[in-house]
Amino acid sequence: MQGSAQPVLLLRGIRKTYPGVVAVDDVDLELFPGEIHALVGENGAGKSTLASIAFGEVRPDRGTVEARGAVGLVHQHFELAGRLRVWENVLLGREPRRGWRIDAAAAHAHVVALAERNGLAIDPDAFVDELPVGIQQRVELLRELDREPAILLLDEPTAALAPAEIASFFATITALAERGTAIMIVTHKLAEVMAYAHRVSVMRHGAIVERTLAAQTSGEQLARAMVGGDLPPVAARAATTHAPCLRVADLYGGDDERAVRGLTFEVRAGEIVGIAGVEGNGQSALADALAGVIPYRGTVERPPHARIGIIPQDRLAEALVPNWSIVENAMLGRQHRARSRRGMLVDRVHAREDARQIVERYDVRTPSLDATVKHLSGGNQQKVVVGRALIDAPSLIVAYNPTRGIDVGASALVQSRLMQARNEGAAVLLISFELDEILSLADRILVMYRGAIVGTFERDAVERAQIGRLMAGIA
Amino acid sequence: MTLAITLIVLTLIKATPIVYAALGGVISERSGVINIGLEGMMVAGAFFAVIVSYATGSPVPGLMAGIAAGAAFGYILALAATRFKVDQIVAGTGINLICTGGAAYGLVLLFNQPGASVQVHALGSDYWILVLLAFALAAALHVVLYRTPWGLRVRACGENPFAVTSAGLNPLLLRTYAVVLSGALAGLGGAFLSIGELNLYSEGMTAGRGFIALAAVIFGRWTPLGATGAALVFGLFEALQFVLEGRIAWLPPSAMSALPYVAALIALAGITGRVRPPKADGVPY
Amino acid sequence: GLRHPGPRPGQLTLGMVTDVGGLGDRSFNDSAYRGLLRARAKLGAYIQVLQSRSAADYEPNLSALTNLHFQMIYAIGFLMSLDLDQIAKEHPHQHYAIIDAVVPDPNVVSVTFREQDGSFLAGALAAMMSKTHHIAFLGGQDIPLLRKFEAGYTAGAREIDPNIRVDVKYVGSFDDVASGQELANVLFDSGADIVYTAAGKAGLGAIDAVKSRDTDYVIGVDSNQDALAPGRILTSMVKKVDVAVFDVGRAIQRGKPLTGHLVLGLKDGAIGLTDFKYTRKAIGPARLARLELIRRAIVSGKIDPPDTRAKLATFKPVAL
Amino acid sequence: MKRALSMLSGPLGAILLVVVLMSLAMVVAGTSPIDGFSALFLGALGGRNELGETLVATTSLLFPALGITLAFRAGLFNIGAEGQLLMGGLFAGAAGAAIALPPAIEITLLLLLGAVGGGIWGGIAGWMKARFGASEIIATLMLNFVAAFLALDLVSGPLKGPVASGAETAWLAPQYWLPTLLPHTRLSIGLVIALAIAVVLQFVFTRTVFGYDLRAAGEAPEAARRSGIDLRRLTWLSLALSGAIAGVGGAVIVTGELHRFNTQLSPGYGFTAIAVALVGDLNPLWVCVAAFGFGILEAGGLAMQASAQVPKDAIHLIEGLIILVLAARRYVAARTEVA
Ligand SMILES: Nc1ncnc2c1ncn2[C@@H]1O[C@H](COP(=O)(O)OP(=O)(O)OP(=O)(O)O)[C@@H](O)[C@H]1O
Ligand SMILES: Nc1ncnc2c1ncn2[C@@H]1O[C@H](COP(=O)(O)OP(=O)(O)OP(=O)(O)O)[C@@H](O)[C@H]1O
Ligand SMILES: [Mg+2]
Ligand SMILES: [Mg+2]
Repeated sequence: MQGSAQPVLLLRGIRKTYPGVVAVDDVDLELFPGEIHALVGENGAGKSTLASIAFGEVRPDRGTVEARGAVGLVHQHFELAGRLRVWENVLLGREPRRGWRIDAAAAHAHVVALAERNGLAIDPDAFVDELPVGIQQRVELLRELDREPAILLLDEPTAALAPAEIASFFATITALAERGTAIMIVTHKLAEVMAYAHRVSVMRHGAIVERTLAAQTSGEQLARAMVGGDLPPVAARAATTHAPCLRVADLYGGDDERAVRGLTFEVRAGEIVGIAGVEGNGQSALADALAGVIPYRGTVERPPHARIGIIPQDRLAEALVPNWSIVENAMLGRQHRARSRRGMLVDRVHAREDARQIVERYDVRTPSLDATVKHLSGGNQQKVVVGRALIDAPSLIVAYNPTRGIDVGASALVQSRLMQARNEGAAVLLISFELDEILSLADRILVMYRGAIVGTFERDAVERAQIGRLMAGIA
Repeated sequence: MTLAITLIVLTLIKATPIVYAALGGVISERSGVINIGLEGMMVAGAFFAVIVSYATGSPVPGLMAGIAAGAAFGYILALAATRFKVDQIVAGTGINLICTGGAAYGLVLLFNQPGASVQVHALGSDYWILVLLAFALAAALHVVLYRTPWGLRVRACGENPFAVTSAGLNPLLLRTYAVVLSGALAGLGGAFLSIGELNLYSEGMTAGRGFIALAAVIFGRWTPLGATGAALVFGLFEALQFVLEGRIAWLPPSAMSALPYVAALIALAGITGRVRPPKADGVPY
Repeated sequence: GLRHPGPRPGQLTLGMVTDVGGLGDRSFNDSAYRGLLRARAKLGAYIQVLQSRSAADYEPNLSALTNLHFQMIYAIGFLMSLDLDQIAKEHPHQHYAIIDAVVPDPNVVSVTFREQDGSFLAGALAAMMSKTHHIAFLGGQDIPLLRKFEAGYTAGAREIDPNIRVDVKYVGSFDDVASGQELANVLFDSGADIVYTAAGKAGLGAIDAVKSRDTDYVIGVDSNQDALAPGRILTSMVKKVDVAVFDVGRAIQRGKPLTGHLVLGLKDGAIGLTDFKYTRKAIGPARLARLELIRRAIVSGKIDPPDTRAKLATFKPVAL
Repeated sequence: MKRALSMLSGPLGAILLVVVLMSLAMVVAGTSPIDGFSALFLGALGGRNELGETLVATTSLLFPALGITLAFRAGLFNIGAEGQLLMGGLFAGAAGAAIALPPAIEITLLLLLGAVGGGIWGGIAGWMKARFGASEIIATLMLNFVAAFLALDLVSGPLKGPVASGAETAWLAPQYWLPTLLPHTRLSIGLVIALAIAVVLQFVFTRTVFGYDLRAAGEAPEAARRSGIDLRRLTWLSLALSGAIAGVGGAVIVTGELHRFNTQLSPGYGFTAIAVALVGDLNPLWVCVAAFGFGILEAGGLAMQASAQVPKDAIHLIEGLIILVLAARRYVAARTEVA
């Protein structure tokens, strides 16, 4: 479709280095009106950096950016004004006016219509910071969709969307492209690429190593191009004994909208229990109650001295100290454990040793162990969080979207590690919005809807369609 | 005049300079810049109002000069916080020192006497207009912040300047305007002290009112009306102290002076729930 | 050591340490400084002033001047009395002077004033002038020194009008001008028509307050403040710290240093009221004559104005 | 040009800029800058006595600055060091005048009491924050005023020394004075104590689990909470410790310089110390350097006012300029790196 059209975005010889890394290495890229261009690659390959350069947010060391028309960017770690309402965020800078004042009614109506048109349900009057991460993602998307830029850059826009939402999201994107918008989308979900993209560029170590038409490649081919080889196999499921580990009964807690309402379930040692559900059905409340950071009613029982490894949902806000090094972050949450201290002192030898192990085992791409975490790519930050949660061989693991933002290769690695932990006798509670992930890992699947469990499936009796219906509250 | 009327009048007068400075604090912090320099900007306003009133023989240019001086230091803070990315608290502290030190020096340079200026033409009874204006401005600022596009953008800036960039606006410019306005308001508050309430500049005359205003901002939860209410409460306690002075024999004299502050502490403990500043308050962009 | 132009050989050298009020206090620090300036003009003295920012500065400031061998070192204000006592004992050959306090060392001349004398006159005048039989006193801080003003003033008023109401308030500070003004307004609004201020810079607020009032008066203090609001300042109770400072310096120059405790009052001309430049008409000859009678009675010792609240309680008006 | 810029970006360049600005101000005032600055530096460093005074000011600034550093690192904005210093001084002064123990024991006790006084004052604010969620900014600010009035009432009444003329306690007997560090100056071993606290603080921050928790809470409170740190406990503890350090400073002034408690023992050290802590980048060791720099200004400023007719508070002008220029220097440095 680009045919004879002129590119609207032209990147020439772009290079960007950070201390110790070449983030983008001599990249040429052009975007044509009406195309959906997928940019894929490993964590830390330089995708976000390239998108920021194209947007004009980051200045390249070298090279030129030519854009014909406005550029919009949906950030990987989105940029919203938390304590403003949804509509205020969406319409910021283009507020409908009545005289010198904002026409709030018109704004509200505008956002409702916009959301409906794009199949992204949202309450325009909600305060953004009270929304779960996935829904915040929609706000950022809507803001860009409403601005209708000639060039739209999307950095992992679907990382926090449910499958059904992804379909409607791409319907929107496709329609936009048909109206002439040039779209570049960064994603780790290769299925999306195959289904919706026209062209694909694969990045590795800052350079574009492959350019192809989506029609001429396959998911496996792409994955190999990204990783530079075959995907590591996920560890096999081994037989385990099922001693009781975590017991939750009649759990109530969380704020009204997204509370848990009378949850009862059990996770036994040596099994992975998957919580399937659409975001906003009480999963955060469940995870927070288990982490002990919100008040709750009901019973949460676990073995007295159980070591718990937690992977929270929001890596930057809840799991990491962004200004600290990997070494210091590797201890967070473990700093009171015997291994991390010598009396009142920090055990610096073990801290460094553990950090090194995390970096090695999870393939964290970083110039050094002392690199500041906020300078790591999103996926690599996630790997640090996952690695830290699993390093002490915990007997109970609560993992909330553990592979969010992680590339295909590393995802397989993380899933493999979870499986190994299970095989070695850990009880794993896996809360994930990726049904595929749950289906491949879980021994038992609980479907959560409106704060309660509405269905339970053993691994050998899974009915995918039925789960989908339960998740949507239809069955 | 009855005691009650005295008390009301005194409360309004005492609250006015704090209201001005607190409104300045609200607008600045809402844009994401912590304005520790309010005290210094009040000093600058008070000092230059006197200088210009002295030079021109008329208080109105003095008032303008006070506002301009506050705005100028607001601009310096804005420049430091936006362009030079100086830590805002450092910059504000520096401005406080520069203003108090500069005024002390200026007194010697201009009047050849340390401590206090000569007496100059003041607003006289017209200063009531400034009292009323303070409260009108509070209402106006409330409307501006919550009902106009500019207000929304400023608030967004204080929440997340990057969101503002993503929306195609320039957060640095927004912050600069907000902080300059903040300084102008603080300067007006200072000018009210020196040529409204009084008719001279005297060292230490702001007596920490800029910091009290900062407290009022927090008490008022970063809203113009809230901050004004808090300023009124501080004004009330200051006034109470005057009215009660000498009437309650069993209280030691300085316990009376401590009254506003103790009351503030008790009120503070009584306010339930955490008060949360704007998310990007103090965060450089 | 410090390098500065320094005194010429044989030049009279006078050093002064202010208290935390510092120069610009419109009170005894400024007044003492005027005395020093006069000594420079009239006696050709080399002078140096060190200001103190905190109580911890008194001792080093006094030591600094001591090490520089100033011929006379003035400690201005009672706050420094203990620091001075200590240093004076260590340097028995160095001459010192202190204002407003008594330091009993042989090499220190202590100068105190009978503020109650002048305050008594001020109180008497206020009582004669008051139309509401209600006057007031506005002090800086409630400390013994200020109670001398308060007691003398109240007694003087009772001398004229035994049933007069005298309200007493303290600002709590010597430099909060705004508070001084508000308190003066409170006093005026409650019916007092004359306010005597003894509050340093804070008193300037009271002077400001009286400007917009046509029938009320303020009485100033320490220096002649009459011109600050012509016609609205009845008079000022002048305390001639500058004269004392100058005299102490001149005595040194003449080789006859003063020592011991000088108590300066009305009869020494170190305390008194101003010349009523702007208010003479309003007061009128009859009241001035009566005031003069009282003045003579104090000078002659017939009236002994009280200097504490206790003495005030037992004070009996003397029928003249 | 680039060379010139990078020269300017050093701390020396920053100071040069301030000197130029100040010289202009002096010329306007009709004073020769040479006289003014030589008075400043000779007054601060020109001799043993001058150096002593500079270090005395350094010491007085260092305690509250280190206290502030601790609180700021925990994410707590303590602007109440002035009040904490005063309460520390009050505790030490009141006890010192009343108790008679063997000197070494008594002096140690007085310093500890200073820590207790300041610690209580900081702890109140910390407790209010932990218990009610009260803003520590307001609480510490208000407590400054309350401390000043409380101290004034106490030393005007019950604690007033028998021969004291102003608002102060009785004098400490000479055997209870903090030993002198530099003979023939007022410099006491308080300086050594302050430096020791700085070293300990640096060690706590970098090497202990408590320091780790404290920094985590300061950097990322939500992540810290989820890592199992009891934020409430940490809040009151940090503010109490912060106040205690400032309080020792008050006790050092009382036992080392003033030898009695007086309500005017500090010319605002607690506020200047905020600038010291920030200029020192909240790093205890750099804070020591910053305190020395400010000590020079404080002591030299006093000398400057003596020779030139410069008011005592004008030194704040220089301090403020230096703070701004030093802070902006980082930006210039970053820019020249890019260019
Ligand atoms: N501000 C920065 N400072 C230092 N290094 C940085 C900075 N931003 C990115 N990097 C480095 O640049 C490289 C590319 O990062 P980038 O975020 O572009 O990766 P990415 O392809 O988007 O990865 P992911 O899939 O994990 O999001 C990484 O090695 C990262 O550590
Ligand atoms: N403020 C919101 N704006 C837009 N979508 C939302 C919002 N809150 C939740 N949703 C989405 O709406 C759907 C239902 O979520 P919701 O929070 O309403 O579930 P619930 O808690 O089970 O229902 P309820 O809140 O009515 O009890 C989910 O897809 C969720 O992601
Ligand atoms: Mg990325
Ligand atoms: Mg819900």
